[in-house]
Amino acid sequence: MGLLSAADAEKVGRLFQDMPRSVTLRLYTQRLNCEGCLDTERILDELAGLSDKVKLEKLNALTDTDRREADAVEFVPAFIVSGANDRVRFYGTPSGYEFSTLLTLITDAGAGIAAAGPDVDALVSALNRDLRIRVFVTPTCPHCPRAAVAAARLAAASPGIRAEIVEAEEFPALSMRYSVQGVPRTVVEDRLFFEGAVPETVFAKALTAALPFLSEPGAEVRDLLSFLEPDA
Amino acid sequence: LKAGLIPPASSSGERSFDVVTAGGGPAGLSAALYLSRYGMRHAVLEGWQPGGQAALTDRIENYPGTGPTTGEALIGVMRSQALSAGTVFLSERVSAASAVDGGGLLIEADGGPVHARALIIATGAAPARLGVPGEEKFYGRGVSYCATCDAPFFRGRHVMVVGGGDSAVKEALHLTSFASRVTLVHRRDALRAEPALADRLLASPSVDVLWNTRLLEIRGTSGVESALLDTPGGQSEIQVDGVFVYVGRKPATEPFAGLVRLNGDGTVWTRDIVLTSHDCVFAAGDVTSNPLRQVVTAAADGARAASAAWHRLGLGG
Amino acid sequence: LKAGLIPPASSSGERSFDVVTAGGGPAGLSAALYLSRYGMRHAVLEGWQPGGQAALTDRIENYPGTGPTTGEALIGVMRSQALSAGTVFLSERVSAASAVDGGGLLIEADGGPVHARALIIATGAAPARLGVPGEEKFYGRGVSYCATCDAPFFRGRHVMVVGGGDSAVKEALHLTSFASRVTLVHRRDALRAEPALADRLLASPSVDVLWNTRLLEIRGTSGVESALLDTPGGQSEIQVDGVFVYVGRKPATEPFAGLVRLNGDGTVWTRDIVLTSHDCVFAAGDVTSNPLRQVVTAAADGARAASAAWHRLGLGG
Ligand SMILES: Cc1cc2nc3c(=O)[nH]c(=O)nc-3n(C[C@H](O)[C@H](O)[C@H](O)COP(=O)(O)OP(=O)(O)OC[C@H]3O[C@@H](n4cnc5c(N)ncnc54)[C@H](O)[C@@H]3O)c2cc1C
Ligand SMILES: Cc1cc2nc3c(=O)[nH]c(=O)nc-3n(C[C@H](O)[C@H](O)[C@H](O)COP(=O)(O)OP(=O)(O)OC[C@H]3O[C@@H](n4cnc5c(N)ncnc54)[C@H](O)[C@@H]3O)c2cc1C
Repeated sequence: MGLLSAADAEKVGRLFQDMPRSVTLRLYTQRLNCEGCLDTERILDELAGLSDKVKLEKLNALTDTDRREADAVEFVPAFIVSGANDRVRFYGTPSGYEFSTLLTLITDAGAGIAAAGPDVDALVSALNRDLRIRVFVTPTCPHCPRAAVAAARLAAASPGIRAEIVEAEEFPALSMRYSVQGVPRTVVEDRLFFEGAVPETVFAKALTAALPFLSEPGAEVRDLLSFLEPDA
Repeated sequence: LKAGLIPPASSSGERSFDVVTAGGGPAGLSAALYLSRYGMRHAVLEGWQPGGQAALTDRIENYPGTGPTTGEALIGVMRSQALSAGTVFLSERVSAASAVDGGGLLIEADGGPVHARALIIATGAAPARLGVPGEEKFYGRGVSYCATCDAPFFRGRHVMVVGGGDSAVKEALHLTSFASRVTLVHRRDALRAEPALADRLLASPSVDVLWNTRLLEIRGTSGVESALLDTPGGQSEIQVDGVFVYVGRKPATEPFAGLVRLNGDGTVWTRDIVLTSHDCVFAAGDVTSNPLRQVVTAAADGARAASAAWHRLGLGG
Repeated sequence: LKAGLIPPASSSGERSFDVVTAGGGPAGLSAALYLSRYGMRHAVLEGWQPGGQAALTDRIENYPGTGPTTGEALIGVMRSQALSAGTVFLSERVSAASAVDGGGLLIEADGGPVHARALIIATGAAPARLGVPGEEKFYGRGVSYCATCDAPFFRGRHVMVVGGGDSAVKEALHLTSFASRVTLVHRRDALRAEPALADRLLASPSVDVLWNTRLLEIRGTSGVESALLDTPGGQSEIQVDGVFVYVGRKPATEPFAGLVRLNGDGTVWTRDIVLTSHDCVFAAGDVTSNPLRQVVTAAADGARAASAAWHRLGLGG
C-alpha cells in the first residue's frame, strides 16, 4: 500500500513531471543496525515510482565503500539529491514536515533553483574555502523546512557549499555533539550556529560577514546572526 | 525566478507601490487578497516568517469555514489566493518606516528602500520572553518557545511549561505525547485557556499544575537541569530537563515606533479597528490591541485595513 | 428530529441558556463555534434565513483560507463546525428582547420565551427597498432582491439591475449566465464595486450600463413589463422582464430597539467592535456599523462577541 493517497500521489507526480531536468536520489542504506533504512527506502521508492523524472539509485553503505567515501557519507540512512549538482544530502527518514522538505529539495534540483541576488553573489565571490552547513530538523517542526531549503539553495548557488539536512531524533549522538535541543538549528563548519529560519539572502549576508572569523584558527563558537549587527 | 517573487521596478528604478503590507501572517495575506481585488499596486514584505505564527501551529480547529486543518495548510491556501490574485511577495524584513515630506512613506527593508503611498502594519507578534536568568543562555538547549518543534527531544523526560493561556495549554497537551511528566507553572489560580482545552489538560494523568507559582531562574551547566520557583509555600528548586515558555506575545512594532502612536504594551494604537495615528498607515491583527488574537480576527482586520487603504487613496468611490 | 435541533428544557421547563445568539449567518455561526469551544450552554435562534445573506451568494472568491467557493458550501462548513462542537440551532425568529429585573435577558421568539444571561445580536441585514411605485406590487412577480435565487426565471429575457456596489455588480454578472441582456442602472457615474468585479462587468458584451440614472417606477399588468427611468437626457421608459434591486441593506434591529442603543442608520451602536450599550448584549456582523461588510469580518466579529460574552459571564478567568 502506498504512503501517499491517490490524489496526493497524482499531484506530486505531476509536480515531478513538470521538472525541466530529472533528479537522481542516491540512497545509502545497510541491512543491520539501521532503524530508518527500510522506511527511507520505501519513501524514496514510492516517490521514484511517481515519475520517470525521479530516479532512485540504491547503494549499500557497507559494500559500496568507494562511492560512499567519494560522497563523504558518514551515517545511514543517507541520500543525495542530485540534479545539477551533488551538494545537497539528507540524513535520516524524511517524514512529517521533512517530507515536504524532501519534495522541495527534489523540485528545486529538477528546476535548478538556487539562492540568488546581490547578497548571494557577494558570498559566492568572497568564498575562499569549502563550507559544510548542517541543518538539524524534526518531523514535527513547522519552521524546519524553511531552514533546510535555505541551506540547500545556498549550496546550489555555490560550488564550495555543501548542505546536510539531519533528522535530529534519528542521530542522537550527533545532535548531542552539537547540543541540539531545539530545531531548526543550523551549524556551519561546527563553529557558527543559529536557531530558527532566515531567508537565503540574510543567511548569505551573515555568512559573508563571518568568513574572516572562520579563517581564524580556534574552537570558539558564535551565533551566525550576530554577524549581521553593524558593530560585529 | 518564481512568479510573484520579482519586485517590480517603477519608472525611476525604485521599488514603489500604492500600498505596502508589512507582515505575511493571516492579517497580511488577507490584506493582500483584498488589495489585489481592489486592483492596487502593492507588495507584501513578509519578513523572516512567511505565514506568521499560524503557519507554525499544528492543528487549527476554530477557523470558521474550514474543517479542522493544519496551520500550514490554511495559510497555504491564503497565500495562494493572494498570489493568484496578483500579490508580489518579498521575503524582506522592515527595519524602519517614516513619512516623507510632501507625502508618501519610506520603508527600509533588507533589500533596500521601498516607497508607498500607504502602509499596512501586520507584523504580528513573537513569543514574549520571561526575562529570567538562564532563559537566554539555554535557548535551543532546553529552553523553547515551540513545543511542536522540540517535543521529540524530551521523550521520556520531565518538562516544565510556563503559562496558563490557550497556547500554554495546547502545547502542554502536545508535550504529554513525548515527555514522561509535564509540570505546568502558572502565576494565577485558574487557567485562562478555553475550557475545551483546559479540561483535557487537567484530566491528563501525566500533568501536574503548580498554581500561583512563578519561575525565577533556569539552571544547568551545558543544558537545563532545574528550575527555581517562587511558590505559595516559598522558594523551591525542581529538576527538569526542559522549559517551554508561553507567557504571551510581544508585538513586532519597533520599526514603526517613530511613525505611529503605540499603546503602553507596544501594540499599535488604533481606532475604528484599523486606523492608526497616521492618515496613510493602517494596522491589522496581533500587532494591534483589538480583542481576541486569532486567525479569523487577523484575517478580518487585514481585509478591513485593505478596504480603508483603498478608500484613503481615493480609489474607492 | 435532527441532532442539535431539540431545545433543551431547563429544570423549570423553560428554555434557558448562558448565551443566546440571534442570527444564523456567518457572524452567528462563528459566535456559536467559539461559544461551544468555551463550553457555554448556548443556542442560536437562526431566524427564517439559516446561513444568512452569504448562503444565498453564488460565488465567494475573497474568503481567506478557502479557494473560490459557493456561499452555500462555505456556510455549510461553518454550520457543521458549530453543530459538531455542540451548538443548538432553533429555526425561530426573535420578535423582542428585554432586560429582566434582577439580571438576565428575556427573548421572545416564535416558539415562546427564551431566557439567557447574555445575548449576541447577529441578525444581519435585509435588502433595502427602493420605495418606488410598482416595487411592492411586483415583488415575486418580476421584482427580486436575490439574483442567485431568481435568475433562472429570466433565461433569455431582458433584466434590469439597480445599484452600483459590490452586490449589484456581482449579481448582474451572475445574471449574464441566464438573461439575454442585463441593463445596470446606477445613479452615479462610476461603480463603487471593487475593480476586480467592476472590470469584469464592464467587459461583458451582454451588459449595458445607464449612468446617472434613477428608476422611477416599475410598470406592468400581471408581471413586470417596463421601467420608467430618469436619465440625464430626460425620462424614458424601457421594456424589461425583471428588476433586481441592490441598493443597500437595512439592518434587522427592530426587535432590539428598546434594549440597546442604535445608530441613526438603524445599526447597533458598538464600541471595541462588539460591545453594545448593554453590559450583557453584544453585536456582530452586518448588524453593526463596523467597517466593511463581508463574510470574514462577520465571522471575526462573531468570534469576538463570543469571547466578550464568555469573559463577561466570568467564565473566562
Ligand atoms: C502556539 C499557537 C497556537 C495558536 N493556535 C491558534 C488556533 O488554533 N486558532 C486560531 O485562530 N489562532 C491560533 N493562534 C493565534 C494565531 O496564530 C494568531 O492570532 C495569528 O497568526 C495572528 O496573525 P497576524 O497576521 O496578525 O500575525 P503573525 O501570524 O504573527 O504574522 C506576523 C508576520 O509579520 C512578519 N514580520 C514580523 N516582523 C516583521 C518586520 N519587521 N518586517 C516585515 N515582516 C515582519 C512575520 O514574518 C510574519 O509573516 C495560535 C498562536 C500560537 C502562538
Ligand atoms: C448579493 C450579495 C453578495 C455577497 N458576496 C459576498 C462575497 O463574495 N464575499 C463576502 O465576504 N461577502 C459577501 N457578501 C456579504 C456577506 O454575505 C455579509 O457580509 C454576511 O453574510 C453578513 O453576515 P451576518 O452574519 O452579519 O448577517 P446575515 O448574513 O445577514 O445573517 C443574518 C441572520 O440573522 C437571521 N435573522 C434576521 N432577523 C432575525 C430575527 N429577528 N431573529 C432571529 N434571527 C434573525 C437571519 O435568518 C440570518 O440567519 C454578499 C452579500 C450579498 C447580499
